Amino acid sequence: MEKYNVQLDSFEGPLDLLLHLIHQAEVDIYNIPVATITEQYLQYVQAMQELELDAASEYLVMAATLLEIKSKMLLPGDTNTDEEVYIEEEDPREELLSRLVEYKKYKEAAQHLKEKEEQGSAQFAKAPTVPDESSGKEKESNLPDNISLFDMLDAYEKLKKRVRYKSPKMTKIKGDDISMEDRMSEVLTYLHQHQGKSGFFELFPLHERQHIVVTFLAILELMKNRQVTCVQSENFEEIVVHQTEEDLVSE
Amino acid sequence: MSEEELQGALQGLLYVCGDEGLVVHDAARVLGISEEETTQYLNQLKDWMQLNMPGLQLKNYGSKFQMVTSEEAAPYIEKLAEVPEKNNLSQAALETLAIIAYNQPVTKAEIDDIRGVKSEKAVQSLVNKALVIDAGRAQTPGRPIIYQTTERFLEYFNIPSIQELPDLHESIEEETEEADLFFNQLDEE
Amino acid sequence: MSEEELQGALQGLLYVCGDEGLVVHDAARVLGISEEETTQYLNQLKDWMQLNMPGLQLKNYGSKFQMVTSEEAAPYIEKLAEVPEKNNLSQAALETLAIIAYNQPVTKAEIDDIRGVKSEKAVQSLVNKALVIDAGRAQTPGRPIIYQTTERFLEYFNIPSIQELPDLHESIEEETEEADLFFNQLDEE
Repeated sequence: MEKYNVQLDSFEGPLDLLLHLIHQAEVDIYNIPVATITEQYLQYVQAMQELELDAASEYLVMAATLLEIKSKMLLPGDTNTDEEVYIEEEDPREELLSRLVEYKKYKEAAQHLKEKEEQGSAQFAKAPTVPDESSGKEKESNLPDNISLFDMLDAYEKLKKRVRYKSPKMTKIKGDDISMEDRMSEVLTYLHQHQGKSGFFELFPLHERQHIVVTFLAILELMKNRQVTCVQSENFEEIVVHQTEEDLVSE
Repeated sequence: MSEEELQGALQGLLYVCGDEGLVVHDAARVLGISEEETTQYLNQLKDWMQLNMPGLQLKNYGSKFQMVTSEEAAPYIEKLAEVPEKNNLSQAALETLAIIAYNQPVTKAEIDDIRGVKSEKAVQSLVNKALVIDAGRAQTPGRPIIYQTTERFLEYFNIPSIQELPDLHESIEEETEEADLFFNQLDEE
Repeated sequence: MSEEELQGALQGLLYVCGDEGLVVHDAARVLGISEEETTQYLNQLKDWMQLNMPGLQLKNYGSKFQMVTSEEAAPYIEKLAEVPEKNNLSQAALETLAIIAYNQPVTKAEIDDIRGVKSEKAVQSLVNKALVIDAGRAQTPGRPIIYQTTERFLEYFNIPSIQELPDLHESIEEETEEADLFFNQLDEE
């Protein structure tokens, strides 16, 4: 459930979802197995609905397009007995293909811009020095005629990017981000080192909020994957986490 | 940290602090060295700039170091500021104006706080241009003056009303439409 | 004016302009030399700073030069000052921006068409961030608004000019060959 949610949210539209499915199926974009991809596509859209993600109409239009292509491809090529004419006929996938290729170009360009953005976020500049406006009060009430709202927004955006030096400032010490995957394997390693079981609380060595939350999620995920089981002998008793045999086998 | 890294860090710090100046104590904390050492490095940088950067210099006021333009560059800076279109609404004035427009009524202290630098001059120039007006005093301690934009501001930027300023808050969610019926039909195939 | 004086003047001007950036045209006027010469001196200064000032660098985009801190100084600056939250652009905004950058001027309908989704909000947020500007109306039926990128776009992504965006078509051409191959052995499913 969680997994779906994250993934569905990250698509930028039907073309993006299709590219993802094609990539995942490891098939050539120029030779899309329409039946398979359509089926997967519909599953995703259905999942969106179930998760009440409000599948946008664009996704549904694409679903219709896919179904149409699929049915065209199923039609035997016997409407024209003449071989020559048959070859002249368009591949029903062609239009979709060109849209996908076109979209993919810009998706890649967007990725390139993202890298540039990352670089730029480590560069800072000072505020412009305001000149002394001592003379020419009369002139001042005249406004230049080449300044637009856009210039004001531009100035405001620059301001937002600027660092603010207010001394003295307390530095916040931020812990490193811990990923759930790392924490999952750490938990498994710990269990492995302790004859495959551990008290629940032992798995929370650091009393730091983020660490606790991530560890908790990691344990839930391990339970879901059937890599660990949790046993509580009676109410309020400490939970004991066991490494499952399946997991030991798969190691 | 190598000496070059230290000097680089100090150059960067001095530059972003700009007209506010860099307090030695803060620099020392950031670099993880003593205040004496920091002062020593800053003085080294000062000497180096004197020899190698004819347009900029370091000034030392008590516990602060500030990067400033040198006297030789002053005539050119004045000339740059003289350009009418340029001077009339500087970036400083424009960003101050944006802050007032989106937060009005607002005090000078609040503007300074958002900009991170003193905005006295920028506010004054906006008042002189009648884009912004002194709208009385806040009911907070010290009763500071509060500012708001004028009719002329709306006219100048061709905005029907303050409510129609573009939204600064981000939300880039795709527009979604209800289409459950449509989907249910697809499902049958 | 000696070369040293010129460099000094430029250093001073760049410092004063800060994140507003120094427009080559303005610098040329102030110095009383041609824009070509000014650009040349600025590029010289850029190279010199790269070699001699580990903490600062010159950035060149569009018609402007801007003095910024170098990446090496960033960790110290982040420790010293309140660094603005990284408000990175969303994927939708980046894709929309890429489409505008490579096809400008372009209408919203054309953007929607390439992305396969409505891009209304993404376009609006780019306009609010001053990365894209409404550049009038197309001469086509309905006279839709056309959009183009701004100088701030170049600055934000550190691109000297639109011409220097990486070529979009390169990777595609190879793929087209594959496509031709494929179309020759068409009916497979």
